[in-house]
Amino acid sequence: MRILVQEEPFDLGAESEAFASARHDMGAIVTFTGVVRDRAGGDLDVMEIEHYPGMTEKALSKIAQDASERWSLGDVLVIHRYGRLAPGDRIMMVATAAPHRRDAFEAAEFLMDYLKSRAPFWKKEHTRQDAGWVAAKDEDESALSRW
Amino acid sequence: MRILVQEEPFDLGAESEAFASARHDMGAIVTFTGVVRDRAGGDLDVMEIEHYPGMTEKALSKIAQDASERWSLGDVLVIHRYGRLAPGDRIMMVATAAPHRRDAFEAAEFLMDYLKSRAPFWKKEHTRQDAGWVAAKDEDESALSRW
Amino acid sequence: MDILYFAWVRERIGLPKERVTTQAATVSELVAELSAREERYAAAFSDLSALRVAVDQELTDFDASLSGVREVAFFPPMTGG
Amino acid sequence: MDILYFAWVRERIGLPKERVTTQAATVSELVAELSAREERYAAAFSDLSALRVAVDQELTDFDASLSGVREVAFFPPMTGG
Repeated sequence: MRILVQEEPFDLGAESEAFASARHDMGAIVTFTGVVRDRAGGDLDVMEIEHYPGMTEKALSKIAQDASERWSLGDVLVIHRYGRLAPGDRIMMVATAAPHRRDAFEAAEFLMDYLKSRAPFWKKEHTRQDAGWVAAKDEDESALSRW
Repeated sequence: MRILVQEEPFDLGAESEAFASARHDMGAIVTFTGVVRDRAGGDLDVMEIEHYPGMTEKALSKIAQDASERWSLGDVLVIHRYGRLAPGDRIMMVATAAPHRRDAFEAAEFLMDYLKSRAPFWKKEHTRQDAGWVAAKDEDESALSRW
Repeated sequence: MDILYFAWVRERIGLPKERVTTQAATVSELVAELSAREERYAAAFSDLSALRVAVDQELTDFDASLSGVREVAFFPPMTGG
Repeated sequence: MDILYFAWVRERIGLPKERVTTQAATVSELVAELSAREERYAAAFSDLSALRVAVDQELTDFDASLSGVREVAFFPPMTGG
């Protein structure tokens, strides 16, 4: 299990390759990568991500631990950035390795659902005109009821 | 949409990176990679994958097309190898890009479920002692009823 | 018409592909015709529930018509992924 | 006890962190105490349903006890991922 909270970009290709190479007894590897999308108007300058140092690492470790207890997993990776990102930048990734595909998929979805609503990150969108905090979506909270 | 059926290995890191770089308006990218697992006894020498040239490409394109019609996707990638693979080798990968994570996850699971039971590939396990065709699993057939 | 065999069907019949001239109107009739030929065909086709069929590279069932068809393939359930 | 504020709560109150000495037994009592101080606190805490609280870096609710607690944080619902 590896949890990284960092300001600098991560190398999706290298991380995916390293994660998949680490174990040879896992038949299924799933990755999810979150990318900063531009707004509908195409006017997003910067996506600022604030976090709660200390709690962030604990919360992510707890979520990864919960996933490992619930599904048969060989490994879990979570990388989440903070700071100022631009449209097209990669915000975060999770990866799961499991003997079987259903476990790898479900665990990755679980990680994402919890990471969205239970890890202390907050997004602020800066456009040329103004800046505003992204509101949490009801659907993100209700997604947790699946689990 | 990109469908590759090939004997040679593919570069998971480079494919993941290229796929994620292709579009900047997709917030969510999911990849699934299938790896040859050793058998319980650790005696697998070779996993041989036979396919039906011509039909394979058509079947995979149809599955990817069906996924694109059903979910809001920006892009789909399917790579599947054939020939003789060793434990630890990567057999195949799929990748999906979507504005939202649920679409990317569901489409990737759909692709995998259909690819398992509807694309003309057959696996044969070779051990030092003998060789045998892998039997289709009932659970793989019943997984299709989700969709 | 080309007939293709894959996986254990190919091994049991002993060849990957053959060209046949047939009056069979459906896949089932073709299977009956082939099974009558030789024991190895009869053995391969003995349990149709264990077989799948594609006509012109599309999955179909044993009732499918062979009218205008160029290629028929027989194989076990697929195990990709 | 350290009190931390994040996102718009931090902006509204005007600082990321402060040390307070309090007799408050629960988070709710602490909120009442802070709100009574100054308008900016009252504004930030006016709708508790829009806020989340962590005590010693664990998510909890406003009934949570502050006994032995070193750090309390207030913030809006999280928007990670």
